Amino acid sequence: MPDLGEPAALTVLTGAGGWFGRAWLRAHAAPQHRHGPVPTGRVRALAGSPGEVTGILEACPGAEVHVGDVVDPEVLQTLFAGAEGAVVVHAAGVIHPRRVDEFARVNVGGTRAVLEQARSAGVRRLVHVSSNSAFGVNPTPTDRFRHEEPFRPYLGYGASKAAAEAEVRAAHDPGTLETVVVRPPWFYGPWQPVRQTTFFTMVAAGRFPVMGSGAQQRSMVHVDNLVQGAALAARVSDVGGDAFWVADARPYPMAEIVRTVAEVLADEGYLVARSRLPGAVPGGRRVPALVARGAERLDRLLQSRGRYQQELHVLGEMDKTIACDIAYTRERLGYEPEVELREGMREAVRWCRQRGIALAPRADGAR
Amino acid sequence: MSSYDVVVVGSGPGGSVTARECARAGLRVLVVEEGERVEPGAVPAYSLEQMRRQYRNQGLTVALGRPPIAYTEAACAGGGSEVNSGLYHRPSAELLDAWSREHAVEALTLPDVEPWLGTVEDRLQVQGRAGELPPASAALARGAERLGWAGLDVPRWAVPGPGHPEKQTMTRTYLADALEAGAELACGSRVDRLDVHDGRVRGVVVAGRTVTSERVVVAAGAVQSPALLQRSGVPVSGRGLAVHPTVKVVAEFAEDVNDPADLATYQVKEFAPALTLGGSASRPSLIALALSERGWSVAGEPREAWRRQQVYYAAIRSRGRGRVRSVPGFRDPVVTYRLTREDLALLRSGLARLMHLLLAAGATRLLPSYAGAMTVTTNADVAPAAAAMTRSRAALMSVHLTGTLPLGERRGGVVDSWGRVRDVTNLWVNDASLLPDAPGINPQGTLMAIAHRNVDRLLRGDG
Amino acid sequence: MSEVVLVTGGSGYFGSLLMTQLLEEGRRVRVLDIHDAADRAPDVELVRGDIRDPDACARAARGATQVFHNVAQVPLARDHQLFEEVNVTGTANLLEACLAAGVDKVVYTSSSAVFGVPDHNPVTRETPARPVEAYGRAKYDGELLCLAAGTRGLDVSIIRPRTILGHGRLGIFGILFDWIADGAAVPVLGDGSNIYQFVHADDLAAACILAAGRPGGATYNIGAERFGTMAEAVGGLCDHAGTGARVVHVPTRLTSAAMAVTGRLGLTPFGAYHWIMYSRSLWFDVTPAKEELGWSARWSNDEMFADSYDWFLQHRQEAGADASASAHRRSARQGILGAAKWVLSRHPHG
Amino acid sequence: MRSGATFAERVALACLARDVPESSLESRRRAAEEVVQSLTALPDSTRAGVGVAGVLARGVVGRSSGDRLVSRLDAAPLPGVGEYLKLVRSLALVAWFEDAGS
Repeated sequence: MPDLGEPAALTVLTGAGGWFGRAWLRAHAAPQHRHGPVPTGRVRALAGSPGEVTGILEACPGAEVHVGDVVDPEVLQTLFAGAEGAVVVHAAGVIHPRRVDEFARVNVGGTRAVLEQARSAGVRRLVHVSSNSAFGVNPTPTDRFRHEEPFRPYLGYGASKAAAEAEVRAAHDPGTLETVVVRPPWFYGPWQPVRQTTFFTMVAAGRFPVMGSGAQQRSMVHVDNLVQGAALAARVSDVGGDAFWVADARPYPMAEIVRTVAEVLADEGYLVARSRLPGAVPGGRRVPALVARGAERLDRLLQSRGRYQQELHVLGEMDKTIACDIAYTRERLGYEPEVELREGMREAVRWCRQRGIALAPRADGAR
Repeated sequence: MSSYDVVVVGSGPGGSVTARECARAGLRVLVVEEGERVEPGAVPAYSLEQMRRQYRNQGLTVALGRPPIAYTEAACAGGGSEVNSGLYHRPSAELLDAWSREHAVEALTLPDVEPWLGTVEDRLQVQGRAGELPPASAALARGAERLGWAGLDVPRWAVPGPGHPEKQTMTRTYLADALEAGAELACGSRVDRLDVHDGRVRGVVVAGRTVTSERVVVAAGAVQSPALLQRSGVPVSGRGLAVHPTVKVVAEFAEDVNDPADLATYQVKEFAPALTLGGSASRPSLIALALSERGWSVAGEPREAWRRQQVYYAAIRSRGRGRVRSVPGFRDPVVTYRLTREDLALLRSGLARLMHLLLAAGATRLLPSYAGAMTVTTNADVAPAAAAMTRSRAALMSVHLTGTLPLGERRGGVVDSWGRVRDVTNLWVNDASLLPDAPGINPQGTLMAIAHRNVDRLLRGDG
Repeated sequence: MSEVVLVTGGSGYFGSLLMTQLLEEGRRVRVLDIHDAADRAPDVELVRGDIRDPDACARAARGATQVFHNVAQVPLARDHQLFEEVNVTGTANLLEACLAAGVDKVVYTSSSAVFGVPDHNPVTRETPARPVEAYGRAKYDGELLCLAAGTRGLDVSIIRPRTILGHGRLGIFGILFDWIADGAAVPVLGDGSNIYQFVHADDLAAACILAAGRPGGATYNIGAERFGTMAEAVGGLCDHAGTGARVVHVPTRLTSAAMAVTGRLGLTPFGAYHWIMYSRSLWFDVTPAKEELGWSARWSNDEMFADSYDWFLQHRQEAGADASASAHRRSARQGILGAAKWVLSRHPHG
Repeated sequence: MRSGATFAERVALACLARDVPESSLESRRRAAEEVVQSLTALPDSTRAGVGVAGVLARGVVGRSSGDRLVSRLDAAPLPGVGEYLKLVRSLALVAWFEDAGS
């Protein structure tokens, strides 16, 4: 087990209203073994908009909540007031914006602004939440992104995350501000946003396309596994300036992901159109990989004109393998992911049910 | 001309193993070789002169396609073993299992092949390097260590010599053994066709005259063997040609790295077998060649810059396949290759990883070898430089040709699990054509062990 | 030197009324507003500035013990960008200023628009906010900012009023009063049986002041305690006026749609929330305010309608003359509604 | 064949004059001769293709020489002409470097 430094008295979290942000806050409020060494001190959370405040307080009633744009220096000055010796977890970013220029403004500009303010506030360590998108897609289904990997960004989002990660790593300064990068792939788990709910709904309705053979692999990370990775990145000594893949223990074939979601939904009492589930079950319909390629081309075209279309973007990625190797993360951070696909998806489905988020008709006819 | 027990067409590793084993078994053996015999060391390694004397078509062969892939075949006594780098890899159990499964090959698991690998290793004196890595290899090792990527200095068939280690070749080992055991070698003799009648081969036709033989073993390489069978009326599609498409980068360092007489034997295996990164021959002429692929003038390059420059490569296991077609009236077969989308993606990825590695190794400037390539000096340049390598711009090459006559019991296969041609009772194939796929490593060691295995079966007569 | 209380939007309708009550209680009052009111009392200090300007907020909050935040861009303005900047950014600015100045208590005047169209009535403290249009969302965002400021140590209470009436209150009702005074047919959406609660500005001001005196952040829904249906309210006013004006029922859907379209085209002064809500029922359970603040409503729906109408008649000539006054004090421009009045009045069955 | 060879020599000389301007004319001549020799060694199908491209290239070049010859070939929109230039240029470079370059 690597050496853990002293826990920080204050943690500052940006992107607090997001999927990971709320999972992190929940772990703060109710730590479990799976979360690793989540700091127990005070937590200060930056919400991007007022609408995120209730979600943040639901996850962590004791959080100190700030609201504002992560690129606004005045917002950040207040956020970092008296944050000397604090740990910053920088998770603010946009994934599916309306316009492509939001990527650079928020993901790059926001990161730059946070680094600057964190440095002048005397923050001890900054953990930056990056993304697999900075590394593009794997060239073969068996390929894995290694710890050291050249940036090969996938379109606008990837380019912005690559630029941000590069800035964070360059900003590492052992005497003053230490920076550590965590790179999560596709999330799942509680606190999920609408786009993941849409995924569940499509699977339940048998409308989620499995492109090509379904053998393409996806690394996924349960948000609580990611919390553990980020918590370790915030605490483990001598990892400043480094970057770590944080994912579940193994990548999953796309067909397994879809099948697991379908099975979990059925187990949890939802009506699932299993017979019509393309690709994931025998006899199901597969969609030719050509569809994904067409979508990818269209996505590139639109993005080159400054526009962004979420469905197209997601479809364009569906025939690709996006998988990483977490061996280095295990070794250097002592990271041991505890949640696995089926159990984690079950948690996500139950979380939706508890909040009255409709996923599919219920087998028992209830809402 | 007298009659033989065995005529072996080709004196490369497959042919030499066959000839030696047959001669040692007391058979009358003739080895027919199209190229000339050049004593090892008589011409500088990787030189134009070597291309002239020891390569087919002076090394100017190309598989047509989009993009075309330049490839090389040896044409000399000893075949590819005379001109290659002599790097030796054992095949993995997974690779042999996959081949056994996909092509229904009998007795091709690692335990089956292992004894033969041992025989080959002993004879070729395969050994690792003693002492420090030379600079071009050291750069790769340094980059790999910094990135935490696995790699190794690949063992080589070599014996210590004055200055550079002397690479082992067929003319120094198996072919010499064969001749010592009584085999005859006819150099400068091209086999026009095999004399096949009623499911039997009677001999080989050289310069219009038939040399008769009880058995014929074709070992002319993955391009020439299927072409010869096609010319002889044996129904062979010529499909299945597998290569290791390779993209190159010229790396410039602050210090001298280039040893024109040798190449880097270190290989990065982190992404193997799909992707291998390594060093290529880097004589000044080859550096100029790599630079000219970019469509740039080399006029601006300082004349002595080559000492600080070295050519490195990223080679992939390709999903694409090629085809060899013998065309009436043409002496040389037409070779085509279809690179898949996935191959191109893997090549781009390989190029990116190679450049990342070389920057980590301290390269100050990288010049990817494709048309219109940008110069790379920082990590931020890597992605655009890799992405810009499109089909129309790529300049690819390959050695390691295999796959045109895969062994196995699969229906429609031309040869059986032991290399015997199904429709012709006394005809065998025993060279790299038999390997079902490009293995992601230098295939010569694997091929020689399989050749041993096959000829053993042939001699025991239950084949 | 007695303590200063800050009223933002103090030159607006409700702000000035609140200010008057505060002055009556002997408090020293400071106003933050972009407009000065002609009738501003001489002892009221004016910080002239825009809520969107953080410096203006800082100047206004400095030294204040209590802050009543009423600045709001009302739906009549129909400018979503402006809603956002005034209601959200402006509120954020003010709250930051209050945190920095160490203000003891902030009272934020929200809106019943945060509830959109509630599933059940009465609306209680537990009813989830679910705004359906820009104004409601902006006001709700303001509430959430207050909640966030609360986590940072600022004591903020939130007051959500039903539709405000009172003498001097015109806005959308200027049109209604105009029609009634002319003896025209007054349109009521559907059958007018929806239960609709108003609140008198005086009652609301009293609730704000009481809430400011109670430490600890809380939210109060404020409305009249005696109220009935929309038809009763309008019909009662027609009777009170005695001009021969009468209620005409117009189809809900069609009219809502027409109002939405013409509103968007800028032909009628209705914001989204108006056409959504005037045919729906919405009333508050005011028990928490009664129990915790000791507040009670003095005015019924009918009483405040009559009071407003009487004030309107007195000031009919001046209405709309003061161009600098805020939207609710001016009678909304009628636009195409003037033509509608003419048509409806001549309708034989109207 | 002889006239084609002469043309390839012209192209090779023009390329070398550009790429290695400091070289002696004699060394460039030797390299150009090597190019001609290499072209004859091409596999049948390739040689046929290169022959056709050479004829096209000759048409494009006309009577121009030196830098102008190279840039005309480089800019020619005809299929194969660019490849012809690339082939001759790389063969010339290799030959020159092998002979005199190091």
